[in-house]
Amino acid sequence: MNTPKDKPHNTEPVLNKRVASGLSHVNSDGLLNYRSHALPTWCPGCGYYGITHGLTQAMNTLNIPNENLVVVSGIGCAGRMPFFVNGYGFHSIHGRALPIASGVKMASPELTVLCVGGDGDGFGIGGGHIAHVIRRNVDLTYIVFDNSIYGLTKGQASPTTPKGQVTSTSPFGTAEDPINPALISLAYNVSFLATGYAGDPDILNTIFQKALAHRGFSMIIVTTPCITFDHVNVTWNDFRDRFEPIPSGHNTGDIAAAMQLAISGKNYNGVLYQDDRPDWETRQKAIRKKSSG
Amino acid sequence: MNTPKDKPHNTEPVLNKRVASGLSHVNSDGLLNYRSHALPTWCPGCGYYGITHGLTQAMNTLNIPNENLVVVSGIGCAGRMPFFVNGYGFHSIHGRALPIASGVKMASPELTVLCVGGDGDGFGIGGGHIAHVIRRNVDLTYIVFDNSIYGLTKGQASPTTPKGQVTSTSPFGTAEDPINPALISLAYNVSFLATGYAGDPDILNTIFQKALAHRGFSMIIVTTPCITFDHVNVTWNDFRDRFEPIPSGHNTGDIAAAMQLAISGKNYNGVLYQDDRPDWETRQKAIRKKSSG
Amino acid sequence: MKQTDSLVIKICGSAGDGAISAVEILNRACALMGFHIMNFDSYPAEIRGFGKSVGHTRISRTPLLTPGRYADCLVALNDMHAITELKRIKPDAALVYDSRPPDYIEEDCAVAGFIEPGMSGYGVPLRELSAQAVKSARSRNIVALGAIAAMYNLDPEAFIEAINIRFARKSAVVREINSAALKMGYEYIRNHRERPVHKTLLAVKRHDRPIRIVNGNEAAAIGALDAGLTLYAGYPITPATKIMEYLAKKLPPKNGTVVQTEDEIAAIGHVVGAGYTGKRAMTATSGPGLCLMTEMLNLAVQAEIACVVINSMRGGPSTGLPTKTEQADLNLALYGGSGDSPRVVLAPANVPECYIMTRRAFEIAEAFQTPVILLLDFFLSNRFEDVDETVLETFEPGMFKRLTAEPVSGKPFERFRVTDNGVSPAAFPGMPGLKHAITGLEHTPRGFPNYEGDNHRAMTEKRRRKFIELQNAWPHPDVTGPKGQLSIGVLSWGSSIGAVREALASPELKGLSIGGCFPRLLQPLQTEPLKLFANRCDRLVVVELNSSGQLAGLIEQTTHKKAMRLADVPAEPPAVEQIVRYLTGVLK
Amino acid sequence: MKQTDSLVIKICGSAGDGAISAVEILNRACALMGFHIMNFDSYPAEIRGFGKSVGHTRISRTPLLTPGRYADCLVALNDMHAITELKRIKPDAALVYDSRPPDYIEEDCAVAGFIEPGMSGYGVPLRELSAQAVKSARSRNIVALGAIAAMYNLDPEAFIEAINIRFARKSAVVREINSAALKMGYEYIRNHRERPVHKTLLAVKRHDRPIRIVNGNEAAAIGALDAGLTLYAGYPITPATKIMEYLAKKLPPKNGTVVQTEDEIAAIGHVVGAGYTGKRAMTATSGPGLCLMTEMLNLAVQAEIACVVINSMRGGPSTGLPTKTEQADLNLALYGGSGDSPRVVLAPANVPECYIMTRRAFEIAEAFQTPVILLLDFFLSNRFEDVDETVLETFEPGMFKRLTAEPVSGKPFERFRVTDNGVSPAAFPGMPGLKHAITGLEHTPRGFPNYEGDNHRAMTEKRRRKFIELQNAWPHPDVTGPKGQLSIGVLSWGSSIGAVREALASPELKGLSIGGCFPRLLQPLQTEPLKLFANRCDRLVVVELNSSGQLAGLIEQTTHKKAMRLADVPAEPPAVEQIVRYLTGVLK
Ligand SMILES: Cc1ncc(C[n+]2csc(CCOP(=O)(O)OP(=O)(O)O)c2C)c(N)n1
Ligand SMILES: Cc1ncc(C[n+]2csc(CCOP(=O)(O)OP(=O)(O)O)c2C)c(N)n1
Ligand code: SF4
Ligand code: SF4
Ligand SMILES: [Mg+2]
Ligand SMILES: [Mg+2]
Repeated sequence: MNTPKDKPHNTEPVLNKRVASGLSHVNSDGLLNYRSHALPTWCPGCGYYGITHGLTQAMNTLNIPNENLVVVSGIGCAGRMPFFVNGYGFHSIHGRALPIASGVKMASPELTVLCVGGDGDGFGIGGGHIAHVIRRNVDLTYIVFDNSIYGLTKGQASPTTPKGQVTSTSPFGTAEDPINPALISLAYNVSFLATGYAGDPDILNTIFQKALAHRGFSMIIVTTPCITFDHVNVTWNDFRDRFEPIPSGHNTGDIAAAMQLAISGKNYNGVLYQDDRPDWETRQKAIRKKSSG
Repeated sequence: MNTPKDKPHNTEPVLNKRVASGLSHVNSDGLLNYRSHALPTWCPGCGYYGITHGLTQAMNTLNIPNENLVVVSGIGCAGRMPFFVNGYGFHSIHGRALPIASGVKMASPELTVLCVGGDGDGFGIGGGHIAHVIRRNVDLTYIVFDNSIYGLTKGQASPTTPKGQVTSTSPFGTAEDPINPALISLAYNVSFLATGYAGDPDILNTIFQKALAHRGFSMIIVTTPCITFDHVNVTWNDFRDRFEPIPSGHNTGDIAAAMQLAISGKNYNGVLYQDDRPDWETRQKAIRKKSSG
Repeated sequence: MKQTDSLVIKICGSAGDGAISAVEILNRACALMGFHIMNFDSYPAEIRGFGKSVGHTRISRTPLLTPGRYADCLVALNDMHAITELKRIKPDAALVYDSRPPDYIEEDCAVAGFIEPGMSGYGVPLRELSAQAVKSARSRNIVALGAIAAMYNLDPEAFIEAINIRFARKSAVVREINSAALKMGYEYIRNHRERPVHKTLLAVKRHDRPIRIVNGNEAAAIGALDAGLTLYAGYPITPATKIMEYLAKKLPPKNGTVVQTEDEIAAIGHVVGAGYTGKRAMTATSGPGLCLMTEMLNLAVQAEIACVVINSMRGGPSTGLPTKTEQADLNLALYGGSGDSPRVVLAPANVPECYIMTRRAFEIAEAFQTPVILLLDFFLSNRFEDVDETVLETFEPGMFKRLTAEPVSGKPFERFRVTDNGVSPAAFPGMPGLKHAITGLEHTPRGFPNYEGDNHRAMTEKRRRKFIELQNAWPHPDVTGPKGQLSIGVLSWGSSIGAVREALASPELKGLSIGGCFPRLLQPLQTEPLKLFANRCDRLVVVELNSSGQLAGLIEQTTHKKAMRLADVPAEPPAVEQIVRYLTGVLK
Repeated sequence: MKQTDSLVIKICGSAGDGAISAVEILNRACALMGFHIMNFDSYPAEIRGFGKSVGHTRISRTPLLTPGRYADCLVALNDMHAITELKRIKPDAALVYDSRPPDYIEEDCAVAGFIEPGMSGYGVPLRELSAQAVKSARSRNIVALGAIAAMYNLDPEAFIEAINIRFARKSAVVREINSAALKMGYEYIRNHRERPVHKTLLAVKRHDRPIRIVNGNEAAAIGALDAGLTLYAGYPITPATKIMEYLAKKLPPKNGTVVQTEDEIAAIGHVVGAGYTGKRAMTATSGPGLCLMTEMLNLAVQAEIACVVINSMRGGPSTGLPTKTEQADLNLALYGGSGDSPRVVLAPANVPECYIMTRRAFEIAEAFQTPVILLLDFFLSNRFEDVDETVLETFEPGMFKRLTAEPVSGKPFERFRVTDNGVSPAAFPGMPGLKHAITGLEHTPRGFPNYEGDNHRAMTEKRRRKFIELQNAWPHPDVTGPKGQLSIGVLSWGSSIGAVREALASPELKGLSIGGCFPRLLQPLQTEPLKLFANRCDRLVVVELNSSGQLAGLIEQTTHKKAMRLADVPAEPPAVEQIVRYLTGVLK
């Protein structure tokens, strides 16, 4: 009875005037084309704004028809993304964005399907699905917002939290080793892998463009700060210095070389690996042909 | 009403006299020490007998107290193992042997906990758990019976079925690329990894001994034929030729080298990787100390 | 020589003896002659090669409700296994056995030694005749079929036609030598016995329409195909796997996709994703898999997405009895979800209904934007019935229709508009002017997250309201028996309905003041007709294959009347005899 | 100046204004003075920093059943937010506001402009006084607390003690300047108002026993600790996360382990694994997580493993309303599993019961070798109550005890022996002479897979029989109200019981022929006492926070009597006023 009927949070969107005018220069770039009228509910200063910025730019450049765009997400702060994109959106359940997005694409291959979610959503509860979307090579673009923390549930450890970090569920430091999601995706034999960070939306923009153009499953792991619940691991301060461009001469067609980069301990900004094996729909066409022959 | 009350299958065990006498030489090796009185329900000729043989030998050598031995399994032909081992056994549910085994070991660290299951159980429905047991480095020995098929449900494709193989759910050949479980485990940063095959129980014996002695999570992927439902991929015929010993000079402490072996396209019989980072219990002890300090 | 309306035949052997395939030919031959059949085999539970297989079929002039329990004729292809079947034969049964068995069968293991007074032994040199015909003992099963033809006055030509169909893809030689084997068995009985005929099955007219012999799994799969399935996503599990295996063959030629997912969560995830784009998608599973799907089904309820799930029940709980039948997942289907999570639950009673209700399920799912769970069970999934093809062809689609939105310029689209009947016009990705986002969070009519009480209440009510229309439009439960006040009203559901109807028609109960009521729509339950029925009954009895009386509880909630429970878990289909006995007991 | 038994105070601000922590100090001070308190704050649903926080507490001479809905006193630390709270105050409420607000607050946004006749405005220069005391506006909340002390005649020394406790780990300076802030607020009211006192809370004796202020989550966590928890495995989810966060601090020093798993399936998997070795293990989750646990819970039923699951309910279905309260997971808890899958479901009604019933849950789980689900909800998990430490200390363990097997030489161990009460002596890994394997398949008494009907029936019955003993041993549901025939019998469960009891004790209903019946054990339901109660009632009304009436359905099944449903989903705790109104309506 203490939860009074207050003004609804995050309800029918109000385009706050000040923000709108502040965004007018953005609008002149046509960026608002892919922004919905709902204002993001993320904390001011969250890295997710940078990722969104890069993404809207990429979509703007590729000029994807809005009504053919579907953004599927799981649950988490990152999962709120579909509300902020001007297209069709599906804010689903925790950890299951990939199977749902796969179903969307398999049933309606003409759609452009984007899948977004946090590190907990993707590598914790949803971790079992990644290998299999990769095996099928479903033509999805999957962006992981990796802040190495559970943001929405207020700061618990995630699979990418460094060992020993104090979080709300690990007051004496975590006991688990973190995973290396780039290496794992390569071991799964992903057909497109890029890494990047929220502090450089322009590079993200170029990465996202490549990923969206890739026919098959593309995975982009974006490191991003949770300014509210992580004050030690990923912060804006030391962030920029951690990332470097992909070494010149790196052959993105060489998976062993990509794995080398992934275990180097360094953080790269760009595409680590890409090949052009047939995507799911192409494979299905072959099966359909065989089946009727 | 057509399922008459027949003689119970696989019910209270009867030690078939002929089999018992045939096993007498085995008994003289003390092997029956780790065999239960229940006769395996596997098809005659199944590779699982070989694995069981290697395992009983290993346990015999290590002389593990039977009452401290716990075998946890999922569901599948492989999952029946606990009934055939002379110890405590938990035939659980499909894909969840690892979390259950972890719970067993965390709550009762004095037990020797073995986890067994098929490729579908482990890499399909259960695939999401492996990375996290590895992150915790729980002191379990996990043996995957990899026949690249769903045996118990009569021959559907599994995550290790080669692309294009005809199975009961892929009459026109599978569309998915198979996974490389050894490479994936290494990418998860497993603390012990070995591969082997059912046709050489003696090598399996030595591998299992090392795995059981390893303090931390050890994973052994055993290739084995399903003689009933796979007549093309893993068969006794071409089997022996596929495996070779670990190259001499391989440094089992070098994870990059182990990954090289795993992507070489060859099949090895032996330990690919091992390190000695602290296991879960050791990590917990540190946390407990900190927490009371 | 007795005349009979229906005949139960069991052919029993080890795996590999051809018991099951002999019954397949027998079914086909009988269907060609114009008989109805109902066939429910039993296989060994373990994979290994030496378990017992029992082909069990019932042949009848009139449509069948159950496959019967006790055999008129038992054929022993393996004596040891046949002995264990002797408790499931009638006192006057015929036993067909190999009259010249190989030496290694020990005396006390020969089934012929168990022939009791009243029974008729039909010794046939099965092995020898087979060897004569096909140069091996492999066609003993076919020789036995020939004997059956003679014993029941059945036209051997129909059997030969059935053999030709069965071996259509084999060489002409195979067809010929097997036909020869059949004739040998037939002639052997005719020539070596004074009274060759055991019982006469009253003759029937041949069907003038094409007949298919299908089981519940196939019927449901065909229903899905005919409904225009786009995507099937599934994970293998007994007894549902065959649906996927069937569709894996038949869906790709129709430009659809079958995907075997990594687990059941992914399976229902794919289905929900496809449903969200407006396409027809389905999965099939059994209890343990349905458990894993509950979270996603809840999402489909909250986000109002059409999807169809077949759950073929087996013995439980947990892995339970994977190859035995049971009806204990009703509660899970009704209530397996957090929050107020109404979903539609349908339970077909027989094979043709598996077809019809699967097709209808897609319409319901789309029209009411909801998950629909179809409850089959091991028995229904695996029992074969003759199905008149016209049943399939005369299905009239369009009982329920999807409401699709039109963009109204200047007005934001309300995907979840609160309407009188709770149904909001839907829109799908690709449609211009109707873009929106959906969510598993509670949301406003436009789909934005909202946590206010008034909105939540309105939306919760809206989601429940959708089912009132369905409740009204769906045909009322079958009600049988005398009009007026009844001593007992018997309710049942799903595959148990057949046994109950057969019991009510039995000589022991016929004419008594007992009625039946058989709902197919289990959620939303059709309250009014059920109350009407209950009010006519002094006592209610609910017959179902579970131990707590799951439908019984639902009936009590709905009618506020005590329901007696004939709720049993025999690990096999319900026995007509048990139902008769129970009801007789209640009347006393 | 009115005298009152209880007082509802709301302190409203933006996140960061300290509304919640002021209420914390207020609670502590009142508990020190000997009052009872019940506190239920509301936080913004989104993470971002500018949502509304409302600290809400009720202070009373007598034990409290609800935190009350309408405030006697509203403190505005943020005017804009406070305005939206005005609909939740009493007509004679006091409003404490900043009498010298900063310039940037626009005229029509000042809360003082909304003071209606009957209300009392208490303008206090909160900002200024805070600046004087602590050199910043940061302690406006403490100044306001001082005002409250004066307005309700409360001892300021108790507040200072509470401040000292609250800032115990801060420097002495912090404690001093905040005490100064408090005194300034206190003195300001005393010196600047003719009639400083708004209402007088009748004085009480100070408690002579130590008092803790805990919420339901903490109480359950402490209960688990005191029960000797070995392993907690969990996955974060609102409103259960705090249980894990609490145990992560407190369990390691007791040599236990907390593991944050990759998902809820793994969480319950760890718990079942630990339970299988005979150790006490627990997980806590909410609806979506419970969905994912159903398959594993079924395994625990079939393999008879002790485990405890706390499910704190939130609005549903699906992700639903994560930060709002509801009681709609009852069906899932009761029935969320395939097959016949009986499990124990308990629902505590208040904070001390969260402690007691969690401890008891471990005993039940072990004694009956079964999963136990405890149903809390957002309201109960997050509401603070004063708990007499003796409640915790006087808990008597051993109401139910585990039966452990002894090896009998020469006799194979029957882990699942069929016994009269369904309980078989248990054995755990490490015990010599009792080795065995367990399985989720149906099994014989020795634990070997078996698919026969007779065995399955016997085992199914055995598993159900266990609960008869529990049903008998568990205290009967609380029954309140007059003896004899009743016009209305009201039933309720869990955190709604408080509101119903308060409603029944209200002046409007007191003395009428209405009784209450409040079960805590929801599965197995205690059939006999419930029937007895139902038979005494002309009408049954079930009050619960869900829309279909989940307990109501259960009551109808059990009593065969219609249950009227006051089943609502207001996204907040039930309103006493609504219950009174409803019952009055029924009586008319
Ligand atoms: C089945 C289920 N379990 C748990 C939750 C609670 N939950 C919501 S979001 C979340 C984790 C969020 O972390 P992440 O995926 O990293 O996203 P972020 O908030 O950091 O963007 C959890 C555990 C849930 N909604 N559903
Ligand atoms: C939740 C659930 N889904 C599906 C099944 C059915 N099932 C039993 S075993 C199995 C796969 C067996 O394959 P694998 O793990 O490779 O073991 P194998 O039989 O080959 O040894 C499946 C799908 C189940 N028991 N539970
Ligand atoms: S909690 Fe962290 S991840 Fe979530 S919106 Fe705030 S800063 Fe971003
Ligand atoms: S089916 Fe295959 S895996 Fe299973 S027991 Fe037989 S041979 Fe072995
Ligand atoms: Mg995160
Ligand atoms: Mg396998």
